[in-house]
Amino acid sequence: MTPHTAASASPAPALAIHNIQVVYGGAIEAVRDVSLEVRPGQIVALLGSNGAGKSTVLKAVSGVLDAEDGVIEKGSILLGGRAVEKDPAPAIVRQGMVQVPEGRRLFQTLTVEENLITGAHLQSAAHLAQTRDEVFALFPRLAEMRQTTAGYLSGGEQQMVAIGRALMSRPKVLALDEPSLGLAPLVVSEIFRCIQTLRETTGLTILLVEQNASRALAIADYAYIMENGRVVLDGTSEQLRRNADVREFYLGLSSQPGRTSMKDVKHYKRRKRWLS
Amino acid sequence: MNYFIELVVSGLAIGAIYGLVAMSFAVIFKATGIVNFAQGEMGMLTAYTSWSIATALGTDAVSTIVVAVAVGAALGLVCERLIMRPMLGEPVLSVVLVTVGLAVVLRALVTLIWGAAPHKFNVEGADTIVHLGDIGLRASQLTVIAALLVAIGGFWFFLRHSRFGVAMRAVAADEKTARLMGVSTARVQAVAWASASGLAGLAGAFFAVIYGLAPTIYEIGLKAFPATVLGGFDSVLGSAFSGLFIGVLENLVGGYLPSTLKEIAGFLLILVVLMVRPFGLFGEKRIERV
Amino acid sequence: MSAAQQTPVLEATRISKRFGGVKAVNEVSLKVMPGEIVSLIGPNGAGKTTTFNLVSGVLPPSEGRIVFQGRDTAGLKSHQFANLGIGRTFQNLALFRHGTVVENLLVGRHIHFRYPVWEALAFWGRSRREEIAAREKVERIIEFLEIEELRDKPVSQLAYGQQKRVELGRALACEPSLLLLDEIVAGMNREEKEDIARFTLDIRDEFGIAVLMIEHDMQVVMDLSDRVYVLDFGCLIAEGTPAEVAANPAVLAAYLGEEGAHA
Amino acid sequence: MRSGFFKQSYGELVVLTDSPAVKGWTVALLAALALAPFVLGNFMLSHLTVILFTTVGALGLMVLTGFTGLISLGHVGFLMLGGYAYAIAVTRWGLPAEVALLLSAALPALFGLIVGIPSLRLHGLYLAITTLAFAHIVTAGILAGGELTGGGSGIMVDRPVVLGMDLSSDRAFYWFCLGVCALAVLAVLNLRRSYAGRALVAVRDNDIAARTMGISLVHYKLLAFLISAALTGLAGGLMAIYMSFVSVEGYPFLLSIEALAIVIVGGIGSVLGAVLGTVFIVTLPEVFSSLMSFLGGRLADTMTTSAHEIKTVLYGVAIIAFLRFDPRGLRGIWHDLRHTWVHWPLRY
Amino acid sequence: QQQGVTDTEIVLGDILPLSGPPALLGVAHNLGVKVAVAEANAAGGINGRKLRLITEDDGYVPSRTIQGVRKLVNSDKIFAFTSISGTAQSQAAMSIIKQSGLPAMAPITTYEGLYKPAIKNVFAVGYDMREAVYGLVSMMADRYPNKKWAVISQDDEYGENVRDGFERVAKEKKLQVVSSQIFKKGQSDFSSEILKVKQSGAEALMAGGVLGENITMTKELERIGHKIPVGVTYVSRVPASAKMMGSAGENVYTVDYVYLESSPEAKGFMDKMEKYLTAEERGRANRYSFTGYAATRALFTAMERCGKALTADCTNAELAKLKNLETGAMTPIGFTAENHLAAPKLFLLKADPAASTYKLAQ
Ligand SMILES: Nc1ncnc2c1ncn2[C@@H]1O[C@H](COP(=O)(O)OP(=O)(O)OP(=O)(O)O)[C@@H](O)[C@H]1O
Ligand SMILES: Nc1ncnc2c1ncn2[C@@H]1O[C@H](COP(=O)(O)OP(=O)(O)OP(=O)(O)O)[C@@H](O)[C@H]1O
Ligand SMILES: CC(C)C[C@H](N)C(=O)O
Ligand SMILES: [Mg+2]
Ligand SMILES: [Mg+2]
Repeated sequence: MTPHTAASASPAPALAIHNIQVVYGGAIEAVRDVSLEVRPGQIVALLGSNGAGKSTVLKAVSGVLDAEDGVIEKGSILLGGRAVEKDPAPAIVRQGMVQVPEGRRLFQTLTVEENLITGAHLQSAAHLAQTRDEVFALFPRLAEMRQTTAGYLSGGEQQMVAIGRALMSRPKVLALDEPSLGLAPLVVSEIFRCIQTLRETTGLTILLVEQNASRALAIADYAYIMENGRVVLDGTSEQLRRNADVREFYLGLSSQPGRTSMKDVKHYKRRKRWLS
Repeated sequence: MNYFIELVVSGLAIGAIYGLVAMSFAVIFKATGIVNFAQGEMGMLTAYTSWSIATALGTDAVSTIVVAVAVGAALGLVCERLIMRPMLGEPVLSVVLVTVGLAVVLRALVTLIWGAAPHKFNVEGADTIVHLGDIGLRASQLTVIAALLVAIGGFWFFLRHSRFGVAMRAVAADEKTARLMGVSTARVQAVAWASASGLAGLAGAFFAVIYGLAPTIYEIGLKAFPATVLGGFDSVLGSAFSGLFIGVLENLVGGYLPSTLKEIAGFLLILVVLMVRPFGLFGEKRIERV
Repeated sequence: MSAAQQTPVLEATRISKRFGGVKAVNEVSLKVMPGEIVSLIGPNGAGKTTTFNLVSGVLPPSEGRIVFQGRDTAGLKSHQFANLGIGRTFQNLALFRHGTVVENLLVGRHIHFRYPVWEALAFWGRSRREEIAAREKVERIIEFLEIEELRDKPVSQLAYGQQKRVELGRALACEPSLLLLDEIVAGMNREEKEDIARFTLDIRDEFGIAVLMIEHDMQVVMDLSDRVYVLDFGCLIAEGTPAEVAANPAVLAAYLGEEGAHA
Repeated sequence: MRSGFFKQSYGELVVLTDSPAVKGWTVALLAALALAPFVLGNFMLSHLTVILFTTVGALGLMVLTGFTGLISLGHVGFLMLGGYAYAIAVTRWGLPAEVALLLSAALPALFGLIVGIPSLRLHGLYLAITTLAFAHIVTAGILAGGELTGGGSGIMVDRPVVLGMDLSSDRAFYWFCLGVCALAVLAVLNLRRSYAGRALVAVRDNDIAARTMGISLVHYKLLAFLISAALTGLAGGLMAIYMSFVSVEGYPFLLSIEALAIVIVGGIGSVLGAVLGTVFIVTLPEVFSSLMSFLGGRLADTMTTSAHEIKTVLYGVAIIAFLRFDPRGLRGIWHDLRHTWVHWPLRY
Repeated sequence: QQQGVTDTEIVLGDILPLSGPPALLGVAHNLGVKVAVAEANAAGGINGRKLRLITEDDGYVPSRTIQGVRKLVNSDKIFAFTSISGTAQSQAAMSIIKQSGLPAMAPITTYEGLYKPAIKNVFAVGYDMREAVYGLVSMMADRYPNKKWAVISQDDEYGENVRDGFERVAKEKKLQVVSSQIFKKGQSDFSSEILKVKQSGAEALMAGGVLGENITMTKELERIGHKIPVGVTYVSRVPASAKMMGSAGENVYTVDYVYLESSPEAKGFMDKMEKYLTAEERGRANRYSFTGYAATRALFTAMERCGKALTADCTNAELAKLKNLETGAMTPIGFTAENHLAAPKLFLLKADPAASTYKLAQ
């Protein structure tokens, strides 16, 4: 399989993954031959069904596979042009890439502020105060709750803390694993607005794993679709939005006008073209 | 009344040693979420090593203390690097058992190197009896109480005001995510082991000076463990105070009640306290949400 | 409709829950009739999960009355709620992570075993028969949810969405008369959501199980629910058919937002 | 013809093993164990006997710590109660050995229920410390027990006749232990695959979810303590017969730790792990002993007293190295071996 | 054919605590046995057969003692035991030892069950702890008449013996006992115990610790300024002990039946240690080396008397006939058919803090 490349050949990718293969426990191959690229200042979405291997790709990029007995058997990951596939997690953060993990994973027993401080672990004390104020400006609600124990926050607040915590390390590349998971519609909108604001104000490069495909494609420049551990489709958001399979399986739009009701979905499965 | 005060004061002296070791348990637990069962053994090995150094270089009290802390910290670093580092991220029980293995090894090493015979740890002036009113205390006992107070102050500052203290707690809460945030869990673990072993080393050395060097010093670990539980596993300062408290309690029970109760008094107290406060006196409550 | 169907499966009257100073649930009343699919929506932290915890017995209510199929639950221990016929899934995955999928589902059948513990030591006669019967039921559920290929995998190795499906299976294994689903489609894509929607309808239609679900996905809520309750800051701010609720200005302001209603 | 892992009835899904090879090997192993006394010398036989009754106790801890996730640092307390219950029943009350052995399981089981009560409120190490306290209290109680327990002097017990078997012969005692051990293994395996066993594991993995499945935490945590204490107590009874003597000295704190070592080295939550762990931990010191004497009396001589310390160091290092090598325990290694064997020469 | 005996060799077994709390004693004992073995081998062995010693460690844990004894008897096939470990340990192994019929010396510990009634193949050398304490307290009571007494003892068999001996003297001499305390084995701090002793007005103390405990107790007495005579058992009579008590040891007494290292009677044995042990080993020797040596000498003497046809039965019989055997380590010892306890003469000793040792109390 040839590596998928983004259409524009402009600046060097901030993050590039070449043909990685990830194996869990020496036996389960969760990701094979996946390649993707994120160019500076882009938002790239990674979509796919449950168990497709999206989170695995992010874990591989962040260097935390070893905690789950996973290894990158093949391939390389370039961060700002440097190979990082063998680096431990802190080294990757130092090089400017940080992840907001699936399910947020706050330090439950720490306060909001302490969660943020942990994110700034590699920053100098002077930077810390400044970045913290920036984060509070982005999420004013967090400033009010700085002394609250994180474990007692609501889902949306937790997601804000998780994003804020990641931003505390002043990353160049931010990876978000399902940021809208379990959030109320208003909050989902707010989170996506924040992501967009972030990109516009700071030029942050973002790799976004999302299940809410329509939302993701709305803000992404480019997108990849994974199934069964492989990338099966990629293209600009525009291209994907026009793809018939994406329309049916990810956006819930059919050829008829208007969207189909969940109630009326037929009890059979159409074979997906890309699996043949 | 005088009898009562004497009991309390002597209790503080032994309680200070429990307190130091209890703190060291809590430091490691707070940073890594495991209990180091070799804590007493680290103290013992430090005591022996410091003794050898002190005998070779002369025995000035201040430098002995410095040597003990330094040796303890160094020992902690070595053990962390060689034994604990590779176990990062493994199941808690396996890691805990590794510390048990470490304890077995250290215990045997001490006898292998220094023999089973007891020795006197001579430090100039340590045995001097200082009179506070009617009560006589040895200089070494006064110093260990002071050392505990200094340690309490130091750790209070460290945990309250340093980012490293926060990182430590983050690692204990969720190691994987802490790493995702750029916290080097290995570094945190190393610092925790070094400082904990420094504390245990100090306790071991003081214990040896006061009660003599013998291959049974490691039992201070067993004695201090309940103090840590009483204070709350993740409460460094709480453990320190509980150590003092248990020392005094044992003495008062020994002094006023049938002597056989002395040893189980601490345990009975813990049982009662845990029934009321399942996370110790100062421990953090587990957050349970579904 | 027969008289039996007139009694609600679940009727909660003015239930409240306090955590320290805050009232996470404030005098909420809800009712689920047999064969209904009812949704509970509201902003994050509104107290939806806490309400579930109250009606499923995980937490005792501070005030209020919960009646299940005509039976008052006051004084019941939390594990006795399963016997009443309440099954639930959890928002933040609460599987038994060391077990395989099959084992997790078998735990779901716990209340249906009748043989005494000591007979388990011999695993013969009655105990063996019951275990086999349970196994059969569980295999049915596995087929129903189309997770055959995951059957013997440890659940800790499953992806998030797969785990959600196993949770659903475990709740079904209880053979409940009311199923509580807490954000079951979160983290799924459109296609998988459709699958779950289909399962939910089948569960109601084929097994006759009433469903009370918490959901943030408005499509699922609007398409499946017979009725919708809306919570905000622990208080019920609206209830009615999906269309009624979607048109309610308070709901739009607190929860859906101007775009949310059609997202 | 059938082939592969095809199932034809649901009954086949609940069997302990569906592999003819495993069945064959199990029968062969049992036969070999039963015939061992005719082949092995006295010393090896007594070593095997120790392994057998230790396994029974290890299974007890496995039920508590391995299945249910309740850590006990005081299991030696149950062992001690079992031993003393047996010794007192036989020597002081003149009860028949069969009854005494039942008592050696029943009395600790009763205490297990009492010790289990704190487990309803306490978690992890906080619970561990209460079990440790329990062991201390048992010791204190026995020392203060006067005539009944013999205080510090302990009680001598003779090898009994059980079910018509005279256990004073080492062989007979070995067979008896083999029988008890085999039954215990089978019982725990059966427990594990029943709803009760699954409930125990569920309590360990997620107690809130377990509750909503209708599992009573009170009931099952206490059940775990009950079964665990009974098995450990039974092991204590057998150990008392083996040693012909009980005294508090014989039950140091170290035994609790070794029991935990067995469970962890073997592999948490697995019956096979309990067996493998016991073999490993009990045999390891002997291996080093023979290694030392194999290296020649001369060497041992020059090191005089150090020999023992060196052995101890090796023992500790072996445990560390072992866990470092495979933290999943022996059971993990065993599975890998089988895996390799089955899939050899083609992996994946 | 007798087990453990070939044409050229006799195998002996020694089971001891070489690790664990009393390792100090076990190690020293073993050295004494080794001196006896080396000496005999240097002299051409016993009736032409060389001796080989197999040492087992039980770590002071009874269950391990049983394992070790089984190994020695069944696997190593030894001819005789030069030691059968501590009290609880030998109790645990007694049935196996009895059954084996192999000659077994018990010099580390002696207790009533060991020699009363006499067991055909078991021979104890030394003093029952009970008798030793009895001797010690009565000699002290003679020296310091009309004092109020206190006793602190360990919560095990050993402590029970201390209490028994003490109480017997107290009854016979009508001593006024004002405080009796029991502590848990392994305890290290004794401040409350000693304060209680002072509070009760005691003027003499029987300190029933093993080693470190006694040192701590005397140091605590010094700290609170309560200078009273203290009795300790001979277990404490090792060089390190006097040294560690330092100035606090001024009023410490003990009794022993083993010659003092510095006494002229011990010269012969000290020379042998010089000859057969390395300097490092000599550093580990103490009074238990004397008892180990003396008991082994007794065993060898009996074996020699059996001649070429060496059997266990013969050795047992010869041991029971030993009279006035001079070993050079203690006053002469002997056994009779009914009495399998060789009880040498006891001396009262007093600590000499200046010289860090003990000396005869005149
Ligand atoms: N720790 C692990 N051990 C073994 N297999 C694993 C592990 N984690 C994930 N897998 C497997 O790898 C595959 C990919 O998992 P991954 O979590 O990357 O999926 P995903 O695309 O993020 O799915 P979701 O949308 O549900 O989060 C799945 O089949 C899963 O079963
Ligand atoms: N165990 C608890 N202790 C203290 N406070 C709690 C606890 N559980 C929930 N809360 C608080 O109660 C409120 C309601 O929480 P709940 O989880 O019920 O919200 P929710 O509606 O389910 O939100 P989401 O949509 O994010 O799941 C929150 O403010 C939360 O912090
Ligand atoms: C170490 C000492 C206390 C020995 C003691 N005579 C015993 O009982 O074993
Ligand atoms: Mg994922
Ligand atoms: Mg919720």
